[in-house]
Amino acid sequence: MKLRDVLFIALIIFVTFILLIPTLLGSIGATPPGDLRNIAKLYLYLTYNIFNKSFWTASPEAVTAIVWDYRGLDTLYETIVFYTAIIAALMLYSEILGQRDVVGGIGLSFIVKRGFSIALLAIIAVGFSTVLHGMLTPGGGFQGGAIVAVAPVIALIVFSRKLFDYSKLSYRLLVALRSLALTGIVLVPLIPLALTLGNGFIFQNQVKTLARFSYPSTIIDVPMGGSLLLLNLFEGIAVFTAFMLAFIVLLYSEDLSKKPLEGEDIGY
Amino acid sequence: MQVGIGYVENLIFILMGIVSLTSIPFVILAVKSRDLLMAVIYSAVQSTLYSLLLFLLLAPDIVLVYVAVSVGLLPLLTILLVKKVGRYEA
Amino acid sequence: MRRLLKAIAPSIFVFFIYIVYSGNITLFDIVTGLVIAIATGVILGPLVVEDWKKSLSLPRFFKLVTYIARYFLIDEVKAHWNVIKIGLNPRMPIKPGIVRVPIRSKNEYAITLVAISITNTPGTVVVDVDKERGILYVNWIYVVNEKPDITYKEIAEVFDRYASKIFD
Amino acid sequence: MFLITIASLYLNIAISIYGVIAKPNLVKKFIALTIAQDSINTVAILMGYRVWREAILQPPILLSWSPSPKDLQDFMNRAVDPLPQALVLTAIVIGLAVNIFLVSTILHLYRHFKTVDMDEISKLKRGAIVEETA
Repeated sequence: MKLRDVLFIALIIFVTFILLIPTLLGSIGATPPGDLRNIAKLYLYLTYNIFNKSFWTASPEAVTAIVWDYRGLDTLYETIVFYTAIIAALMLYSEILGQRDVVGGIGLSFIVKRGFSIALLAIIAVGFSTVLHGMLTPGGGFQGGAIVAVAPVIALIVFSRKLFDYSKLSYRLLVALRSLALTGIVLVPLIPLALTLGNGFIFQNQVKTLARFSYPSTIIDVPMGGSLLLLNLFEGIAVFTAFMLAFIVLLYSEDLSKKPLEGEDIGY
Repeated sequence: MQVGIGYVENLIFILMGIVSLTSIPFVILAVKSRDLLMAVIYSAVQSTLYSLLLFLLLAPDIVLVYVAVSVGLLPLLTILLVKKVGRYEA
Repeated sequence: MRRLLKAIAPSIFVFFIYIVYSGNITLFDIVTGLVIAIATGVILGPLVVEDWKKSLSLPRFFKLVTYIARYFLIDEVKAHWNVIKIGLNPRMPIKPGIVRVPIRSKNEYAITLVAISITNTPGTVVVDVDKERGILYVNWIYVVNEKPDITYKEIAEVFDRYASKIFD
Repeated sequence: MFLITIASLYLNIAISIYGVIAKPNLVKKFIALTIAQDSINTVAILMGYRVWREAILQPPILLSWSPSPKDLQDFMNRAVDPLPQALVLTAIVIGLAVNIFLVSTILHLYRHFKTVDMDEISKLKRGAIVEETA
């Protein structure tokens, strides 16, 4: 054991204790606090308060209500970060986007293919159920999108690239779908503003004292949460297509992926 | 009633402590190991333990997204990376 | 048209999973479930279903249900019992080895079902498959005999009989 | 025991940050970074936990769709803090998107330099600069 290692171990333990002391003294202590912060109490109390409808979100699930209504703008900008990160990853491969891979590949054995094709259906059903029940049970656009994204990613490995290169769900269609979903996310908050001729709020969900616009609070026979269902659906599609695009591009064979680097080997 | 709740609370605190203590060796192994593939697997085990911890902390929303992302997609992404850059750390 | 017929069975499956996962049956669940199920079925139908007539036949489906019940109640229990006997025996009477098991089912789904069933019972694991010659290579915990007809009878006969009835 | 949970999460953060700083291999740095992200997110969730003093805790989801005032009061007294959960929820998915970008940059570095070792990359870069200026 060298001196360097001992020093690092000592440093790690020291940092942990330094962090632990203010946590103990200041915020949570040896047991967690008994009471919530006031803002959390307010959100919990108002999210499905059918007696005081001036602040409610028509959604019994507090997390979804905070994500897309109370702190909706926050999530909108997070979505922009998400969009930018994926676009940046795609831009590194801008020359080969949408091309068919040079290596065909046959995928894994047919036992895996047959077993997975059944699981594929189940994953998609579970994912979309999570997206569409985001305002009733745990779930929503981010969760469901991430669950559905698992399906095409594993399909890409199990069935090999050929399935995606020769299917109708091409690169262009995926990008179009993703752009449509993102346009939906932008439009849903703006619709109240347009329909009330400027008297509404951005990200207005239910009726307020100053602005008389509201999305429907129930859909068929369950609480809809107004715009929450639409935003969840669009976010789910955006997340799913974005991860699918990113993995399709990352899983290109080495021969094709080196193409964007050609001619760069002279200078750094 | 009061006694029952206190019992459940202590049980959950103990479970949380055990789960988080178990995750420490896996984190150390993931950082120390020279075999990158094994490091990915250790990190996936740590993610599984964390998802259990999040479930105990009553955050079902986070568990849903965390299982899909940190146990499913992220190890896959890292294994892809390891496959392309080579398995062993020099 | 073919595509729509092929979409029926996967759609029913997706709808079933959707309702089970949602946990309650309101009109909202049924409407959204139908939309998702039909969309998924039409998109993924050709990938999953080879022959739509087989996928919609009810007798085959009931055969599958009886097979699943029989598998978990009889075959699994028997195999577990054997392995427990070996495990508790102080002399550890194991003689592991890889044997050839010929099977008669030709369909891909049928071979998959046989292979999964063999792997899931303790004591036997399928390590490789040769589809053209219809042979499974099985790692067996106690090799009684290497002759193909005996291995077939010991390991795969029940599964194979049901699988060829369900899928072929 | 609750203290042990907090302490071990902090320890995990410290170890993974050590990994990010001290290991020269970029893939190892990436793995350590993801562990750090997960630990920090879990600490954020931990801040929203509360003690089971009055009643059995529940996740922040109202179960009845036509609640009475008592139900609402009960919900407020029994649910855990939803705010950190909402923040971490977006952070995890966006973290994965940023991680995908990181992976693609690491792959580009590898294709360019034929190695992912930071020390070797800086050596190669120095060599190239000397070559160009000479």
